[in-house]
Amino acid sequence: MRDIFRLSLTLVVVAIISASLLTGVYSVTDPIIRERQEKDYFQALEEFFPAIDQFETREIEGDRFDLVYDQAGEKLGVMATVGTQGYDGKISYNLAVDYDGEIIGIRIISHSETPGIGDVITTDNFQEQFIGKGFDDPIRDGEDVDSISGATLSTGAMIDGIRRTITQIGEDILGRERKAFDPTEIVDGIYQGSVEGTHGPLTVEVEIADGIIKRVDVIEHNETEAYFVDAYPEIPEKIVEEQEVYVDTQTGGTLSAERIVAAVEKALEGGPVDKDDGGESNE
Amino acid sequence: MSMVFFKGGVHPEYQKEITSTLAIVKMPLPQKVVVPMQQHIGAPCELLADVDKIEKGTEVKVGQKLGDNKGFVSSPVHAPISGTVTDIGLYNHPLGMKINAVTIESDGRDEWDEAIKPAGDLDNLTVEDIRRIVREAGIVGLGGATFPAHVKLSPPQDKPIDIVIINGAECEPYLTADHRVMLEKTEEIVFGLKAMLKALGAGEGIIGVEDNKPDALRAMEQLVAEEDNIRVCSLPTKYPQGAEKMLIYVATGRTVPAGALPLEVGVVNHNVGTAVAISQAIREGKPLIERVLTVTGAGINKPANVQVRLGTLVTDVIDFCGGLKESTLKLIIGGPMMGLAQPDPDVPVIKGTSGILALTDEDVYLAESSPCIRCAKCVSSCPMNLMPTSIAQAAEHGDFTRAEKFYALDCFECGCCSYICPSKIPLVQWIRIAKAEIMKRKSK
Amino acid sequence: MIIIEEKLVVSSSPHMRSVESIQSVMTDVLIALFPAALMAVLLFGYRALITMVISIITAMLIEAVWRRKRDLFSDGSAAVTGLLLALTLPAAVPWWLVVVGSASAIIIGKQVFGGIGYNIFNPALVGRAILVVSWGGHMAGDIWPSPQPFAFGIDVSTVTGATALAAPEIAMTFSFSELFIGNIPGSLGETSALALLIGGIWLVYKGHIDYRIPGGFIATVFVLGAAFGGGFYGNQLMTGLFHVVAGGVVIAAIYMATDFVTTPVTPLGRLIFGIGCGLITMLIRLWGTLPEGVTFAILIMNAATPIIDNFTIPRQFGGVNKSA
Amino acid sequence: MNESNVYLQDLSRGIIKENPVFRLLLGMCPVLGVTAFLINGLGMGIAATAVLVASNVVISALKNFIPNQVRIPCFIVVIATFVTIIEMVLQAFQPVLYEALGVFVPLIVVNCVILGRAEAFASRKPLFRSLIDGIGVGIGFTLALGLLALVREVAGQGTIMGPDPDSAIHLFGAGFEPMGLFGQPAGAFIALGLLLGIVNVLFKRFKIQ
Repeated sequence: MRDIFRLSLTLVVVAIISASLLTGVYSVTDPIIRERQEKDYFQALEEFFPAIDQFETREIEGDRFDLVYDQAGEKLGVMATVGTQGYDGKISYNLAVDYDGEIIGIRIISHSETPGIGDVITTDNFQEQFIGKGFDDPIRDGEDVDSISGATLSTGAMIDGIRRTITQIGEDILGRERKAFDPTEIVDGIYQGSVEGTHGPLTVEVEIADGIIKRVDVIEHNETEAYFVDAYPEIPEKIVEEQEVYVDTQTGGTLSAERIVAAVEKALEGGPVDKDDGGESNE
Repeated sequence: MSMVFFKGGVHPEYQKEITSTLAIVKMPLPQKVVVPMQQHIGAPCELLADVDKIEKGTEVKVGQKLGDNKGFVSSPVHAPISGTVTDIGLYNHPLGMKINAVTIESDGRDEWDEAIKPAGDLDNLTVEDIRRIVREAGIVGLGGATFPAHVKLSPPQDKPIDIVIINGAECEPYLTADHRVMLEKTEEIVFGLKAMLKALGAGEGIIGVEDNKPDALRAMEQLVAEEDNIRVCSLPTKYPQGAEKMLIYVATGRTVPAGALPLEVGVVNHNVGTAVAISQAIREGKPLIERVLTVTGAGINKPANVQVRLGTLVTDVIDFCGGLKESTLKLIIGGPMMGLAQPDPDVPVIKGTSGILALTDEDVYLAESSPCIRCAKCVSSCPMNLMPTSIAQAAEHGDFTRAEKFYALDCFECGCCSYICPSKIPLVQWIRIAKAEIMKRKSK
Repeated sequence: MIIIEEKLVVSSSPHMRSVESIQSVMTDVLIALFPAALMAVLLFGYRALITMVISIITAMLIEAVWRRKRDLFSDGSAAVTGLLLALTLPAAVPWWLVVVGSASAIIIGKQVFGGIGYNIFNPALVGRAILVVSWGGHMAGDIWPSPQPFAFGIDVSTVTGATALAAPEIAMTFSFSELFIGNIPGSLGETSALALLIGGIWLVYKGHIDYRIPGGFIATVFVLGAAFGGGFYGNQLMTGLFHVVAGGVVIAAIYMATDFVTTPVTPLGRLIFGIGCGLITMLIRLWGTLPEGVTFAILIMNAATPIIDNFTIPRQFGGVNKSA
Repeated sequence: MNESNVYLQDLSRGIIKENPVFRLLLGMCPVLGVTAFLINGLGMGIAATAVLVASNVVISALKNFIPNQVRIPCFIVVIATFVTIIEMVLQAFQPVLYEALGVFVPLIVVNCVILGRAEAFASRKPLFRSLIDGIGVGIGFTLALGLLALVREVAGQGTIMGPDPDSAIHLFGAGFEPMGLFGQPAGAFIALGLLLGIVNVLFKRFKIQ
């Protein structure tokens, strides 16, 4: 009994000494650490917005968005601090957007992509192609930006991530409406559009009748089946239900879901297709 | 021709053309013979000093028994020439050790022992008679294994034998003694086979001959054409076709279980030379005092198939064949694949000596071995389906438990693996070490 | 063990040895690779020749220096490694890349383990893997130099094209005969299935390779390609065939997965090894992130070799199955 | 043997004869993990040295008060305390290095070099000798990490004093394409293996046992 008491006492004493020592050091270093982190962050802000005077921070779903003002109190833009799933772990980065919704710059904070391959995301070559793109631009691989061959996963993840972030900034922070397709303004008919998918084209067919999106069908795809089933038929159903092309694609097979949305968008941009067997589409 | 092939095997350069066309020549009586007391597998013979007064100075006659052992797995030895016993003591033996032997100086008269007389007609002999005659004649397996022949003729009651195979494969390169015997003593072989069939009560006799000896095949076939219970089986030429288990598998399709004897599957097999010896023992009463062997190789001046008295010194045989060439580097008793290299030609010919082979520097491989490159040619060449490289590796590391796991004990040392190895690793040697060590541990 | 006593040599039986040696086997492999090497020069011109020469000479030099032997060719294994490595490289790589790859293949892939017979991984593939990891940009992935048949003097690095494995629509741009003969973008030696098969037949004829490894490898690739390849290129079976002839499966199956040292020695083990290589290759191709997977498939299976060997010890002749 | 000789031995043993990395192959986790750049390697080495010296001293001082049965938990608490202190100090004053070393700083707690010295040396030997031993082993560890990191950085990045572009010195000019392998953990294994080989050859040559 006495033995156990002695042993416990020793451990308790050691633990108490240790804890008090740590508390002491913490109280000294903690303010320094905080101050430094703020400084670093502010430096990044200054880099993108040299005229910065003050900023307002908003947190949305764990991501940080800083709305930047100049001395006159005019909004300069937004810097987002977000992360996206890369090839090998999370890529976290800052995305700076000016008040017009155009990208000013990208700053990779940390990543663990393969050196020599995936780390092309840190190069100017890759990043520069985003500069000036706004949230009205599609920002899709192969359309207005390109992934880098050999590192399609890392660069593809960045492209998708940036598109999501800028949409979020535009809608939630800057309060812009994304140009949308109002079905009522679209001529009735059957529309087809296709985009590049994982292993080949993904084509959708959209039927508009009386200004209502009647149906959305994927008529051709080469997606990885396991991911595709998460997006289909869920996404087309949502589009019909909400009568809105840009539905939330966060759930499930995100890539496939986004491709469906993109394909619908493409379809509606073009004119209705005339089917060989005629008539049917307008009924 | 048999359409069955055993797995593995190799095709060495057979070199049989050197002697295959040379008829058997009888070597003149030697001046001196040395008769070791152990020329067979089993218990060594004891000198018949008490009963027959075999000691220094004794006069002996041809065919007189010199030594015997009461053990079942043993075989007596007889005086191959008439003359005087001049020495009894240790003498060089082809197995590489010194063994008790009787030295006889010839009196040149070649007088035969009076006791030797024909046993009579085969039909009048009982099974017991045949076994007794074979034992008393000191007949052992002349293919090289030297297993006492009468033991093979006395299977246990519960293991009936239905097939007797006469092994005329002679798959060892260079050797042609069996080939010549089959050509020249065809009738005696068939008689010997009949005697064995009778002794064993077996219904079928098969004479297996490799298809690289078409003349022997033809001779055999002609002779047994009339016999309905004997057939000749043409075997594909591949080393080691003459190995017991391979031969049985190819000739009968039966697989001898690992670690078991052929009688397990109802088969007994004997060498052609053994069949001839049995025939002579029954028909002439003659004990085993001479045998045919091939003296060949690039180092021999006049290669030949010779019939010599047992106990003749290899030096004398070589002299008879024109002596050795200067370039001779290796002297082998037996064939090149399984024979034993001799440091000294002063050894006697014994019952199991199937050949004397002199290799010159051109044929002898002397370079060091390289590391194993795991090409697995040894694995695919092993007729026993073993992994020689793994056994050798285990033996090299002293891990004999592991060697046994690779079935080291099933190796019968045919040498295919060492032959084929591009790295020239002495695989058989390592496996022998492993086998010896495993047996030693088992007997403990 | 050889003891020379006076004049006669005494050694353990057998006393006959086949004329085959490591050197003769390696020479046969080099002969077998000749059609592929010739094809590489015909398709990719002088850059191919330079790459192969640099690779072979570097490998032989490094090996000779490491072993302190004057004999440059020696047992020939270094030359085989050098040539095999060169055949897996793109047609136009900088010379220093070839030197580093060849040197790493010999040093890290082979000699640090103790030289021939002791290495765990296929040296040529170790060299290639190191190059891919270190200089991914030069080692191509989707984009390879396009062949310029019979134009010896042309620098092929100027025209590039996507490997047929990159995507089905790219695959469709090549006819089957182009894929088979090798007039497609790809590494020097892998493109011509025809030349590789000729060499493979020679090796099988000489008994140096076991049909089980290339057989298992190619059959697995074919079956998985037909079943899960997506059915482009005509039909399911053609897709399977496409996966066999496009990319590096043929050269890998015949020359690399059959590397003696790093593959199992048991017959069943070799079959398992071949199938395993095919399986991993197709996993990488169909569901992985790289267009081609043979390098890593073989390296992974190399690591599994001792285990495969251990579990596939053949039963001895006449042996009874203990479980029965 | 006179006293200063003993101290000298205590110091040199950890650097050469019982070098934790090259001779004992202890604490391999940070050795392979943080040696892509020289600065990181040295920083890690110094951090570990600081913990090692401090814990050696404290454990040697407390060795008579700590009951044998609970000595390992006590050692761990002591070591963990110093590691946490180091971590906080680094974060406050060397944030770049702190980011680079990442998870390996907290992992110093389970670095067997430190616990090994505590158990094998500090808990038996007098305080001053434990201090000297800690310094010796720490220097040995730091040197080994530095050497490995130097090799890896030169081969894998073509720089020294990277990765900060302000301090990095490019050794081979702009055309040089570094061997990316050495920047990765797999390359760390290969580089360490080659260094171990060279060190062993040297030890044999100079007959150091």
